[in-house]
Amino acid sequence: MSIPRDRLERAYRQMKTIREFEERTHAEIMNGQIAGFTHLYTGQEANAVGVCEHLNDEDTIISTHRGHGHCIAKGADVIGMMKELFGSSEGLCKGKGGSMHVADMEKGILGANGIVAGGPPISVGAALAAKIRNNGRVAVSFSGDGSVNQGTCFEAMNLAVVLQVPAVFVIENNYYSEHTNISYAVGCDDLKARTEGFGFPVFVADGADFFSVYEAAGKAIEHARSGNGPAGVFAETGRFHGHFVGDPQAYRAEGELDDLRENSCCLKNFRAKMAQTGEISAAELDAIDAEVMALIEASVAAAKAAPRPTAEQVTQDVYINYGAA
Amino acid sequence: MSIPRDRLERAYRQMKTIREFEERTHAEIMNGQIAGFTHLYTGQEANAVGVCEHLNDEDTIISTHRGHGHCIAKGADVIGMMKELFGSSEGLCKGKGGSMHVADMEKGILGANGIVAGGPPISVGAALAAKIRNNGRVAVSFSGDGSVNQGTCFEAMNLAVVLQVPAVFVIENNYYSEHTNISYAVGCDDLKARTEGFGFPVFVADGADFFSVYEAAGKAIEHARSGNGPAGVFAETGRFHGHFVGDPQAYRAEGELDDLRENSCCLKNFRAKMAQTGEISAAELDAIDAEVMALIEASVAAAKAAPRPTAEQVTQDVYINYGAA
Amino acid sequence: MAEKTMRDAINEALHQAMAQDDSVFVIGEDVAGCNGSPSGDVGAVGGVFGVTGGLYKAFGPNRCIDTPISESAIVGAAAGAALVGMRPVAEIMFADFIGVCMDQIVNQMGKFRYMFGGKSKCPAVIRFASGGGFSAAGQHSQSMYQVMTSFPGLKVVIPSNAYDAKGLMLQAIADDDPVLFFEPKALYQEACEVPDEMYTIPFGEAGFVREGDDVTVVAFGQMVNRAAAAIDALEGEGISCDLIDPRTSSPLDEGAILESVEATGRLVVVDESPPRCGLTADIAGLAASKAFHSLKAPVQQVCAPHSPTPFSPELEAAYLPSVDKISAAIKATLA
Amino acid sequence: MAEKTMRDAINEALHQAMAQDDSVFVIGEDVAGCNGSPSGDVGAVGGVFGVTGGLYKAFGPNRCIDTPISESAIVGAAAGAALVGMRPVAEIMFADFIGVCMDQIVNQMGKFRYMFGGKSKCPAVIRFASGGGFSAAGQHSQSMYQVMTSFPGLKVVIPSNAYDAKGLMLQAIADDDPVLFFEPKALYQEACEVPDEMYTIPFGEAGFVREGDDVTVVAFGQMVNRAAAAIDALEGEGISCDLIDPRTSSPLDEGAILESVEATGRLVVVDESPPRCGLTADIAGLAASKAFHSLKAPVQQVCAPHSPTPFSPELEAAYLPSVDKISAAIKATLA
Ligand SMILES: Cc1ncc(C[n+]2csc(CCOP(=O)(O)OP(=O)(O)O)c2C)c(N)n1
Ligand SMILES: Cc1ncc(C[n+]2csc(CCOP(=O)(O)OP(=O)(O)O)c2C)c(N)n1
Ligand SMILES: [Mg+2]
Ligand SMILES: [Mg+2]
Repeated sequence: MSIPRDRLERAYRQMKTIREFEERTHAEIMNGQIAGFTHLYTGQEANAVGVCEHLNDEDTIISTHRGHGHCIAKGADVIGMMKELFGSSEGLCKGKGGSMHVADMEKGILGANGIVAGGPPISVGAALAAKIRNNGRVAVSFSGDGSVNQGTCFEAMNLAVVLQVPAVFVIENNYYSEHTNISYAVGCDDLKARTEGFGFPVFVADGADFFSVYEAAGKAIEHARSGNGPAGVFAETGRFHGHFVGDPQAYRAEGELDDLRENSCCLKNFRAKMAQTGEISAAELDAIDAEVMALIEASVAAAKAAPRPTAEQVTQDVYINYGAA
Repeated sequence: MSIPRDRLERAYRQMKTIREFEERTHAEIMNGQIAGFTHLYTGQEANAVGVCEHLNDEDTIISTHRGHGHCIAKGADVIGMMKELFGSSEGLCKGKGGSMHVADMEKGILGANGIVAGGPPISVGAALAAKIRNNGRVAVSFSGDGSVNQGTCFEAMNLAVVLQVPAVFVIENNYYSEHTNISYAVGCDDLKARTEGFGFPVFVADGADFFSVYEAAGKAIEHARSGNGPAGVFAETGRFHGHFVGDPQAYRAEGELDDLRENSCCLKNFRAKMAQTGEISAAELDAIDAEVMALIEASVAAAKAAPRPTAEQVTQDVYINYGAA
Repeated sequence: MAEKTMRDAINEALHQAMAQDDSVFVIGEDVAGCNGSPSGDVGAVGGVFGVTGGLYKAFGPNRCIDTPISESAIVGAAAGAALVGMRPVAEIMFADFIGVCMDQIVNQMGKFRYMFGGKSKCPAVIRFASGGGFSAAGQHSQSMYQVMTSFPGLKVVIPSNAYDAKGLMLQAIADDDPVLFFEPKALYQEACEVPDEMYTIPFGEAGFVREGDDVTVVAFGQMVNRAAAAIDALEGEGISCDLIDPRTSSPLDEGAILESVEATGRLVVVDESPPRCGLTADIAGLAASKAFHSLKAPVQQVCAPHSPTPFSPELEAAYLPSVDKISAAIKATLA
Repeated sequence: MAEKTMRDAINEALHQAMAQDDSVFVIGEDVAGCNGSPSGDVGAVGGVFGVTGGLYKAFGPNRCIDTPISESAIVGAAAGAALVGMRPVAEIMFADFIGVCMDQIVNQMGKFRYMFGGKSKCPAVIRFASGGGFSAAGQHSQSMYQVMTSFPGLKVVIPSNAYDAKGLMLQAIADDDPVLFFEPKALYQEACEVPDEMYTIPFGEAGFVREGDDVTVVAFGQMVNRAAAAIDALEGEGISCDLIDPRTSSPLDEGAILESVEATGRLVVVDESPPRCGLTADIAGLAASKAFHSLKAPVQQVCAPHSPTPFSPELEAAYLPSVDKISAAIKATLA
């Protein structure tokens, strides 16, 4: 699969944007600037970007509690997101959702989701709409290695097969659900096989490698988009931070985090590949980095300066037409 | 597997008891004597009996909406059950549960269950207790071909594997969930394989043949009882009545019901086998039949004569010690 | 005007809405029926209560969609389709089954709009058969709407007659918010005059079933008929009552209730759910807070006791509020 | 006596109950923690709020059991183990997650005894962290106990301080009925004097936090402290209040509330849940029905508005009942 240069640049820019968004969010949380529960996506960027690079605004994604990366990859406005994390009324969700509920209908982002495996059934609904309207759209849901043990996830997979809808189930195995390893929480030895047992193909990817994810996701999305029913992507990946900010990470092996940052960094891997193929020079990538850093800096400045919500906004936006005919 | 003669007799008696209990229940519903929603087990008797013949009172079962057969096979008092169906205060559940909630803790019957796939998680709990206490008990849950699509069922199977508890999942495939065929509702082509994907062995049986079920269930229960974690039984079977009494059964092929009664009757099959092996004579089986008929007749007479519950009983039995320390 | 049962009235509303707007579809277990069966008559069922009868044959498999027994996935499918512009009507059979799909209703569908800063809409309708009266015991007899009323973001509809059911269903489908539609199963066969044409009944506007001066009676769902029977019988004793059927418990027509209580000074609230945090308490509490100075007597709450629904017909008869209990409560407010 | 946080008080109760009775075990997500990790320190977590800390190391893998993310299976496992004689204490992390396991709680655990004619017992405890205050937004801030109060068969506990939490937890474990134990997460770090030895606090007996003559204030969970603060501040203005903390919303100590209202004639009810079919309405309704003749003023309900919990700290501060709002309500009953 050859990828045009502008797409390659965009993919790198997106991964870098996610990385820096998350690192900066981490810093701002440590500074006490961001309230609530925040789960960082650092380390998993290639998964979100490798998948979303196949999608357009009409396709939908639904994300998880660890949603920033998926939302950025699908095109959410970074400044609006940062304002949301800061709880401003100018945030993408007017400060009502926060980290776990970032969403943007216009970009086909049906939301991050605070309920583990809350998303897959909803994604099947979006896929069903695509099938009914026969409009060629696909609906992607992201799940973690822990989330796949939730009943709703199984129900969604089976229903997608029964209805033969263009739903794509992306499973990011970062080996942990909170503090528990996949080898404990998933009873069987082969999660990919368990998933395929539901009746759709699952394509495997190296989640530290954009190109690998891009290829696997391309197959899955093509399968779904062409009317062959659901498909899956199974990516092995690693998160560079704790489950939440402040997690002591007693579940890690010694050196595990250093090893991940050293050997499973999608940005490093991307740069290495570019160095090899010569498609984008290091200087050009550096320039992208600088732009991204500036964007993130600007987003934080904007978020800090943005207006705060006021008490009367509490009861707005619950209903569209409560009490009206 | 050779089965002693008294056990063979008992198995036949149990199957016959279930059959006649159900046929008589059907008649009494048509007569307007039994209220509520009732689902008959006729045709599937060999499944319940083939499984429960391996169990003792300390082992537990948990059943479904179609629970009469499982309860009888596990030793529930037939007269108490009939009284329950008639809604008497002398019923097994004092008239509070009815058909969908027949239960008997002393016999290890954790209840029929009105919620599809409500049982498997609870059964895993009973199995967990057995594991914690290391008392050699097993916990069996019954599910239908429709029930296995419910999220709770998947969760229970995975948890049983994770905790390596002696839970046995019996799946009775009677091909229909209400009016929907398994070929529609189960998306994949191979339900046994999908189930095994969770990480435990599933033994296949012909649900019209007591001996086949007995053998498969024996393997599964032995597997679980010896500390190897959960196991499954997958039996193909047929129900001779509609989903509920009054079901027009528009989903049936022409002649399907006649064919089932003719070719998939566990009683006939059992008799044929006995005729072949000579273990129990036809006359002896006839004698059992007569005893069973008398028992069912007696149960109905007792149920009709039994006292009716009174209004003050409505609020009894909710709590053991509400309001007390 | 033709008499139609509540079942037929809702069915007609579905037919008309689907004919008018191709973004409307129905989904649920056996809403068509007989799928997958090699020689079955697909579409012959129309839901276990027959409410979706004929839709498969009229609108085909893309608009009348059978599912496995997977209620969370059904609600999720409706929620997701609604988020991208469809108007699904999902059937969850018995209201009791909310237990297996509550997250999708309460935490997903019901909260999208708020959590997303008002930038989404989720016009999904979820239908349930609710309530007692069939000896269906503890897991098939609950009303459940009182519990759903507690959750902001959800609209909760409880029709008490066929006419209202049709108009409320058409409103539910047209409404841009998620709507939970509870059909008291004891009323499916009850008939009244129902126009053939489409019409809507607005949410949050109570129905006035009886008008009177002495006592305000508020009743929900299948209790409306019983309350009316009690009131009609008391007329002979010279007692006249307002009977208010809120029709939607959320939004609630507080104004109608408060205005009536201001006039009568006496309030009886009737619902078939158990007492705690239920609708009788809710409305008694409303009166205690917002109509206190008009009240002349203790508010009477007529509801089920704090126990699950029993199976035995005698027990269930004693469990559900009866005409007699309602009469006694009305008299008690006047004592 | 030593001061202990609510977290530590509950943890101590669990340690003591498990030491005393080997049928007690805990189960849930990360109640031990770090399982399956090749080199992880199993047992290092003790639940995401740390309430089960140390139990794995003290009692081993058979008594402190980690699970996959499968809440229905967790509750089911507790229910099934309890039916056969164990006394499980399951953790469901956030109360909001009741959405994914409600059937097992409400239709299974909560109904066994009744549906089985009183012939079973299910002494399971399910623990939840509940309520707002952490900018955790719509899916991680709900109290949920009001909804569970609606279901007969379940006992519902809401401790407001560390002392009560320990005694109520020991009662919950000893209790033969299923108990839902809601731990206001805002109180985990709050400390007070807690005895080292085991003691129980009976269910259905309210705590009297303040005693006074003018107004009865009933508050639940994390609102008890706020109500106390409001009351203490009003003392300077010569207003004295009873402050009743029911501690269990089911069973409810109706007697304590009614007696106080009979004495004061004025009632303020405070809870952090939204208004509809919630506990403020429930208790306002109770007073309207059973203490009407004592009431001298409208009942004041101080609760969250009818919207989901917002994320932004400012919004959440405006959302939750504040000391000021409680004070204003107390004054309003006296106006
Ligand atoms: C229904 C539900 N149960 C539990 C939680 C708490 N929780 C949040 S994230 C998480 C772990 C998820 O693990 P995984 O799916 O692997 O995603 P990851 O965090 O690794 O991205 C848990 C248990 C939740 N939010 N929702
Ligand atoms: C959660 C839930 N959903 C739906 C139902 C309604 N219902 C009762 S039985 C049944 C079909 C069950 O099919 P299967 O598991 O194959 O069992 P069978 O009836 O064939 O014995 C359905 C849909 C229910 N009782 N509970
Ligand atoms: Mg993970
Ligand atoms: Mg079946």
